[in-house]
Amino acid sequence: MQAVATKLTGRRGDSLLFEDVSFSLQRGQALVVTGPNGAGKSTLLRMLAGLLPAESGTFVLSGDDGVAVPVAEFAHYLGHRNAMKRELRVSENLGFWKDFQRSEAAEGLSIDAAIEAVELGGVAHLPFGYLSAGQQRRIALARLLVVSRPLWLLDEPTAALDRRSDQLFAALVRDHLAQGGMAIAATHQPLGLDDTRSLVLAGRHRAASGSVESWS
Amino acid sequence: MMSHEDFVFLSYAATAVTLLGLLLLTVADGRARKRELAELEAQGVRRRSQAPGGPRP
Amino acid sequence: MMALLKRDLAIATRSGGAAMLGVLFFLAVVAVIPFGIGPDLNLLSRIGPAILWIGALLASLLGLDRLFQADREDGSLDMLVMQDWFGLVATVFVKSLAHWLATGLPLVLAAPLLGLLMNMTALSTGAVMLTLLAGTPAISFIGAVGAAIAVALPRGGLLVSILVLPLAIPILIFGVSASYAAVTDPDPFLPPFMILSAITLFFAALGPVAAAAALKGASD
Amino acid sequence: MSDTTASQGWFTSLANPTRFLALSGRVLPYLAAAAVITSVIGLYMSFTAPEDYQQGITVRIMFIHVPAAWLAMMCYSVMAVASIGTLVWRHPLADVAAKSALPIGAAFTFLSLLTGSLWGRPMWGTWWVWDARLTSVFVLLLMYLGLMALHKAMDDPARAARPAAVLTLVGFINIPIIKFSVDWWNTLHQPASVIRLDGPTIHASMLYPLLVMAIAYTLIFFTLHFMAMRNEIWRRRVAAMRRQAAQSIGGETRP
Repeated sequence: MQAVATKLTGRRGDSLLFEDVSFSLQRGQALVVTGPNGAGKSTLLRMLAGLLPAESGTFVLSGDDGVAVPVAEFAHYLGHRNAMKRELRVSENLGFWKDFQRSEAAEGLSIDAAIEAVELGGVAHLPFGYLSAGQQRRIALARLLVVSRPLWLLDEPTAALDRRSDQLFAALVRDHLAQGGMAIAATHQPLGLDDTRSLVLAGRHRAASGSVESWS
Repeated sequence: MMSHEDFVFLSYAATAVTLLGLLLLTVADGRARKRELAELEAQGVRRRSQAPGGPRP
Repeated sequence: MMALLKRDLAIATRSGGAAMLGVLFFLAVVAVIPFGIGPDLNLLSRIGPAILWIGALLASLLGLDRLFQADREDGSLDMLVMQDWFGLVATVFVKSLAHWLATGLPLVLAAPLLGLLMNMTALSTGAVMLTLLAGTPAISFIGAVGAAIAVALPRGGLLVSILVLPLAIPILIFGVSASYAAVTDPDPFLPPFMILSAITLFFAALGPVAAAAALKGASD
Repeated sequence: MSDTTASQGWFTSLANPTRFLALSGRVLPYLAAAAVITSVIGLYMSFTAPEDYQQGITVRIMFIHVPAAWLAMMCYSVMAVASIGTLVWRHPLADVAAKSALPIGAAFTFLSLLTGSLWGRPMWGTWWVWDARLTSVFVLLLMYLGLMALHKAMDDPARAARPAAVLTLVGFINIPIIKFSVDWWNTLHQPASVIRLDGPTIHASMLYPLLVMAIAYTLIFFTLHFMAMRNEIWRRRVAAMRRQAAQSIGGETRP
């Protein structure tokens, strides 16, 4: 399985946020997108997830046999918000997403196992709204575990997390990569992942052309 | 056509049903709350006022 | 998709839910009519079906703006939109259905009580209930389009009503005319009722598709 | 109504919920027993009372209709007093009392409307008229339901307490309107016959069963109200414990 982006261009209003962004990821690889505020990190990730149309360029996810597969069914997107309902219990929230995003390809973790994996054992019966911001973010990460999808698209995944939870998150991503997954994360903070590729969005807004330093 | 007795009977029956229904709902609600309390206590959660040495750091 | 229906119904009935609000609004709207036009029971029973229908229409519109907005605010909407086309249309259909079950169906069940207050005959009340049962789903389905268009707007609530009311007029026309046809003798009940049912089926097909298209376009 | 001043007494003396739980737990069995006994006596008396020469047997509906209407108003008065407690002394138990009285008040209001309707049909020939008394009681029902919706709309009960208290007090103007509607406006509903300045105009053979039923209803109200208050206290306790449980899980404070 690999993910290939070719000459992606992102635009907000009249200004081009980035131009000619190209990269390719293989199984077990992660890409960290960095850059100043407003450089278009979120735009890029939403574009990859298919939530925004690309101005130009393509992003193709293809299976091991080389046939393209729909990103919507093979990628998890974690945005700024947690996609959980305050009034429902944690177990109900995760159970809903497990049912809703279920795929025939691979089973994810059970709800309890996912909650354990983010080290919040015991919160399953609590309404989501009772949790602190950091706990809520960790449950949002647990959503990625209850349904198994190869590509993770993470927008500021560690927002609201303390240092210890940062490490927890890095371990989760490492496990995911070790199992042959891929991850693309936009973040200001170092993720503590070794051997990652990085993509720097310079954040020079220009009407005519943008500048992108490619990943090393 | 309903006789006057029917109206009287209906009034009393409706009153009985409503009040008994309210009573049953209240009792059921109380049982459910007590069960939740017992569950939480079984998990070792205590009220702040019961916690030894006040709130934990 | 059953999971989505279950979730939306659970949210509607839990604390903070909107399930009871629609019925209360219906009750309040219909109850103020006699204050406005006076307590003439003959007049009330004559205009009763129309009042009930207008009240039900307004109550159905209530809460429609939250249909997608709540999901947008907590980020769930991204995951709902991140599906293939069929999945998204089915999602909108299920969400509209859940909205109807939580707000539309209680209106149908509350109608007899209001029929009594309006001094309507049993036959007339029954006809209104039947037409509401057949017609109110159409409001939820077509309302989903307005809700999808207004999802990102700050004052979406009023806008949804403005967008949806004109589209809901045919529902009102045939709903009310079928209700009256049931009690006034020469008019047949079935033709307007069949048209009403046809409108519901048509909107059940059109609404989710149009709303899905609007949601795809609105995700920014 | 004397009960409302008495209720103010509990709120100050039973300052903390735990003490209220203990005390109400002891009182409840007696209260429930008294309610059952008075209800039985009241029911017996209302069925042995003579029939009215005008209204025939339907006058028996009065014995459950009138007390329901009284209780609907008294319950709202209890809530109004509790609301003052919430706003002035910020007493947590006052909010519990106001909130848990809501469904009971709504039930009594509903019953007074329903039995009135069942009485009106044979007497007036219609289930419902939009006269001042009936309409104002209907408005009372809407206010009960609206307040219930307000409480339901907030997931944190502490945040609903003050707005609900303000709304309850504003809505209290409806209570005198209900009481005097039959005197101020010319209505189909008969004027007051028991609580009047110049004494009751109703015959003793009907007055006594009515009063006994009123006492029975009052006892039923307080029994249900105490039970509902205990439930509400437990509900809030569960919520508090859950919040606390959420805090202690996940080791955010651990190194």
